[in-house]
Amino acid sequence: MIAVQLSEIPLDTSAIIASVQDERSGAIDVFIGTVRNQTKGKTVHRLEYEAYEPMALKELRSICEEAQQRWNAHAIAAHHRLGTIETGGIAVVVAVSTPHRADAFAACQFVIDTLKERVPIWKKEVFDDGEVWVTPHA
Amino acid sequence: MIAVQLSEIPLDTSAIIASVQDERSGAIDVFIGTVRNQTKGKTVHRLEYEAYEPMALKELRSICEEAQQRWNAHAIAAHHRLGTIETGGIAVVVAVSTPHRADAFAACQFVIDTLKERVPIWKKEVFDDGEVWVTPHA
Amino acid sequence: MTITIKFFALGRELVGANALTLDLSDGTTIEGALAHVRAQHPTFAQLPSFLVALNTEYAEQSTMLKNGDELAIIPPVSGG
Amino acid sequence: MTITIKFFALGRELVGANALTLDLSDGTTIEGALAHVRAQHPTFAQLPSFLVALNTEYAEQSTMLKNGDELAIIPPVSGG
Repeated sequence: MIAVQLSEIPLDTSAIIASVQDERSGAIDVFIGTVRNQTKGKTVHRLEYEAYEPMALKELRSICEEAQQRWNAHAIAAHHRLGTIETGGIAVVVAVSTPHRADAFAACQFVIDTLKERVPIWKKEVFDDGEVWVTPHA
Repeated sequence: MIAVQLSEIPLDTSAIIASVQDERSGAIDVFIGTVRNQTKGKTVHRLEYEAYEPMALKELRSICEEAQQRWNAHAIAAHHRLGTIETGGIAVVVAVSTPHRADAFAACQFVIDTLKERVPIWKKEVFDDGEVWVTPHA
Repeated sequence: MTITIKFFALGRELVGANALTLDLSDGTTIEGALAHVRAQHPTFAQLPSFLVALNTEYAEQSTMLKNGDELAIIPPVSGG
Repeated sequence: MTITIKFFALGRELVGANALTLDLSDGTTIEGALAHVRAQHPTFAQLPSFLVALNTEYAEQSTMLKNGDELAIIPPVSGG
């Protein structure tokens, strides 16, 4: 099972985890990306996310399919929030179920790492005194 | 924050995740160990867990403290279920929040790997035709 | 031929539009379409780096366009 | 002196008890206490391998016991 989603409403971590539970699996790894209240010492008020939605969904599904094959995952769910997220809020949840735990970690980390490299989603940080589109770390 | 717990009642994954959320953190990794319905081709009905409780709590805390230091974690929670768990049920939840995501994965994997090596908890698999104390893979 | 170009994030703000529709002569490449955008919207040149996607796939700028294509300007992504 | 030995999992089932209380002469080591257990409960020898913990810390079998100590027989752990 692979499920990818872009959502304007808050992500429901429990429902996403439940969607990958499988009686054949012994391990689930879940990554939750949250909005930090600081970046380089400046207070962040909120983030604003946008996506090229049809392409983002396609890329995300292709990343999950690759992870499923490489690590023999039973199920992978990757949900990304769009729109405005306040600090402390959840921007992304990736959940992977596998028979063996090392595969769950590896597959989950691959999905989030590759998402950040390749999926057309952008975030703008909003500060007291301005806002900036985040550029990825080199 | 470090919180370790042994519980005779079902683990509440959402509450455990919430306990490590921190506005300074950008990343949470969560490992959930579930009871598989098969082992080596045999149908498993349920698992029965027991622990040397005071020592298990002490070892678990010491493992979490080591992980917190090595990977600069804001918060780590490790909860292990005891007693009878039916297939599909949750045996263990480890949740780690860190500023950066690679640290969350590394710290979470360290905690569950080391728990499995060192924490005095045992499980017995119950089949149709008998039961067996699980011995770790070599 | 008519193509659409979509803009996101800083690219969208620099151009001041989510999307442009361009009428181009047959045989125009992605690079040629981008030259049109820069001519109409000089601020677009301030976008420091980007990739392009053609019909939701990353594409080379030398690719030739055809009628109805959807081009997208993909600034460095920052999801997660 | 009096010490307690706790048993878990297969060790508990082989001995048929969660815990034993032993009266030992001063200076007995963990190894000496285990010899008492094997004498009283021959089935304990069927436990293929184990570690010992003294007052909730893993300990060497040569460690000398003192009054009130709590020893625990730790079969290979299988949590998670």
